[in-house]
Amino acid sequence: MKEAPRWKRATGWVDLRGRREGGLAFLLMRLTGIGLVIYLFIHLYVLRLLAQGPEAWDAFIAMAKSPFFLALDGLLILGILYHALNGVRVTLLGLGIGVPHQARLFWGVVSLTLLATAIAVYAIFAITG
Amino acid sequence: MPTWQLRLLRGRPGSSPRLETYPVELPAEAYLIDAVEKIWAEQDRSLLFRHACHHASCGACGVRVNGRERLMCITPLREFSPDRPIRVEPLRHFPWLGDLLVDVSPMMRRMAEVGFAIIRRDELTADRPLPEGIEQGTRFEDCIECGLCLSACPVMAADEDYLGPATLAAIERMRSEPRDRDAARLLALADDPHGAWRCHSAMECTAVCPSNVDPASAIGRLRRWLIAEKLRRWFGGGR
Amino acid sequence: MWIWQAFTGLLLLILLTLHMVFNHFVVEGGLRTYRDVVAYLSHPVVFAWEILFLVVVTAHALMGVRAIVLDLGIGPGTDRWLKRGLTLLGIVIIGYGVWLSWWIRSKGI
Amino acid sequence: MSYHVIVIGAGSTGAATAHDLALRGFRVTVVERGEVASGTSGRNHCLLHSGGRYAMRDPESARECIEENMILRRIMPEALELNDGLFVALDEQDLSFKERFLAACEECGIPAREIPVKQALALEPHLNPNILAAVQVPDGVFEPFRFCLSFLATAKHNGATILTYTEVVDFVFQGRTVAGVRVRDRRTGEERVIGGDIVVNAAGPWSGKIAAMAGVDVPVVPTAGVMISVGRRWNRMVINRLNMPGDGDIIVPQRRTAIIGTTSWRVEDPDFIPIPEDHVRLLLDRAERFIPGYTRGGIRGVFAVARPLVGRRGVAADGRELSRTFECFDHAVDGVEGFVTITGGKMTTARAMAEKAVDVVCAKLGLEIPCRTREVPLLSYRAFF
Repeated sequence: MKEAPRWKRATGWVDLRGRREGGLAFLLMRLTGIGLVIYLFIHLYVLRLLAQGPEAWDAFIAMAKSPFFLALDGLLILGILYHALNGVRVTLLGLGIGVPHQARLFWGVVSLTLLATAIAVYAIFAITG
Repeated sequence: MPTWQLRLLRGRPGSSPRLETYPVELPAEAYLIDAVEKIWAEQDRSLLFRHACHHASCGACGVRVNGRERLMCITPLREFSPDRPIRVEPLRHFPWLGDLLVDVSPMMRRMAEVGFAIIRRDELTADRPLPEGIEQGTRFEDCIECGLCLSACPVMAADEDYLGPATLAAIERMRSEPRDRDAARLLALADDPHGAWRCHSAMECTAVCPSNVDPASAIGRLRRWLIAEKLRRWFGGGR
Repeated sequence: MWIWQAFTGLLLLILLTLHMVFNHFVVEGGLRTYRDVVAYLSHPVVFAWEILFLVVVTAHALMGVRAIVLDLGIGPGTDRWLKRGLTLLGIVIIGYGVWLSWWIRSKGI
Repeated sequence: MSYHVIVIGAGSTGAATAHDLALRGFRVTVVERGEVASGTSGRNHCLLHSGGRYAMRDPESARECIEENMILRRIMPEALELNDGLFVALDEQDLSFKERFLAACEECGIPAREIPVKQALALEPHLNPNILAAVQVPDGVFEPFRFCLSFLATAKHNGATILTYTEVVDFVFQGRTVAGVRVRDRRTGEERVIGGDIVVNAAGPWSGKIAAMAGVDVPVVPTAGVMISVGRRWNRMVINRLNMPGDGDIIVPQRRTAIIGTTSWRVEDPDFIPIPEDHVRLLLDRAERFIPGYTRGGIRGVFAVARPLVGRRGVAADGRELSRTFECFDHAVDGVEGFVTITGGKMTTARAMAEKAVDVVCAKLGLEIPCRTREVPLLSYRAFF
């Protein structure tokens, strides 16, 4: 069904106009997914410091305990939790389970994500602080 | 009688479309299709829009109302406020022919490929005695092929080869009651990267469906069946 | 493809939880020092599941990337090249990860 | 033979006429100003008449209905729900019609039989439990849009050209003979002339306006009716009131909905019909008598459309009094050659109307080609696209 130019088709899923919970959940799933892939690459790249010996790694660890990095960790946990919990939701829905409750499930996922992230962030700052 | 402000997408292919406002005087009990038909009858005869049955049976009058897919004939004006314009645009993911008109033939050809008859066994009569001369109660399929689900689907936005919610739901209907159809060929069609597996469960198809089809659940059932088939082939395939 | 994405996703729920718990939660200060990492990876079971985690997370991530790239409306030919490219990338990533873990582990033994 | 016939209107009559013409080997062009079935045909009550409704007052129409009903079952099963109909007596007056009704049905060849009230209520559990009698007839339900598309798909397959969103703006004459039509493509705004040997006017309630363009008069009386669809299928069969046809006396089920209709009043301009509020109240009130709690499924849509009833000399133009049979006018009698109007009738009788119109076309051209539309099964409506 040719209609839109390629760039428009490529970004069609970003267009939230007229969409509801399900569309929003899908968009967030993709955005967190892309974010986590980028993180994975960075993470693996950073781990190379381990190969350079104790000094390089422990210096990095010290830096990673700065409040700025810890805040980034909070963001990471937010992304992971959403992606994981919504992943469970999408797997069930994808098998036709719980479709009538999909919007409520989405808000459940969001609340749980926010709650768990809040706890995790608190814990991170408590441990390192 | 209130005056409603309709903002209709106007234009023809080849020129850039624009939104134009039309005031329409109608009672709050009227429907959006009445407002658009009245604009055509009294203000601008060049307005292109599809409509036929005016009671959600033909599926012709699908548009986007304030961004959301609706059938104009069952969208009551009382849902809106006369102070705020009602934006009406054509469906997405179909070739645009002008104003609110799109070409639905790509979808229809895909549905024709599935070829399920529009008549089904009537579940209401399953447990009841039937009048003499009638062996089996029949009624129409729920799907009215309006294309709202295709317009709302974010995967459809990107993948023009995606079978789409309506077609997948039709395949699932056919699977659950194959009658004389070639089920194997259709299930092969669904078991494809552009078939049932392409769905990302954004659930918008079911959210906009005006006719109780629930394509999202149908796709889920279809997947469960395809997975069970695969497992059967891998493990119990000997028989 | 969808099945594998869902399956690896569910595996990740377990593996990532383990990864997070053992690398960050039970560790004093939340992050392992060099010495800790070396000691941690020298345990064979730990080493095995971290490698499994690496493989699964890479597969899940790259299948996700393909799902998104498919939306660019690529044809079957491009898709074939995409699959080959992503597989190669996956092998490189996993190779790198295994080599790195092995190297670190060797420091402890 | 390469006679070219232009059909104006892609409603049920135009669609069936195009099919018949194409099947008899004519070159056919259909021009329709909007979507297929966007006029009267689309906004139909969707009732496949058994003829029972007209058996007492209008036996000619009733006979046409039952005959066509049986033909449509053969040629377009895909666009029909075969679920039968019930005529129910709600009060003593209705009951007094029962014997007359059964006799009239017999007279018209409509297979009607009385069933015990208990059985009727078992079949239709939502029906008013106080009904006094029930008669079962072979009514059915059709899909108006797909009904027209099936005819057009088959016509197209047999070589017809269907031009939607193409409006007739004028007639082209050679002397006193119609030689074609001037049309405007509503998508581009361009006008052009389509030449033809015969023009068939199948514009339903608009056929008077079309005829006027050619300078002739067609006594069509646009008679509007209101229908209301609710979000629940209360009845399996079509429920009719056992009485003379009146307002709000039929509930037609379709998919998971039910439609109550209809009313009747004369309108001047069928392009836009404002819905009288009192008609809506009346219909809902009447529906409640058949099925208590009718609106509990929620009102889904309210719509009105004009029927193309044919006025006759000496008959007062009140809609219910006009016959529901159809008329074919050869305008040669009005001094205009090459122009035929087919109007009146019911959607159920569209095929018969087409047969009549094409017979007239053949006679005008001095041809003798038999009609085959009774036997030839139609293609799926999807073949139209």
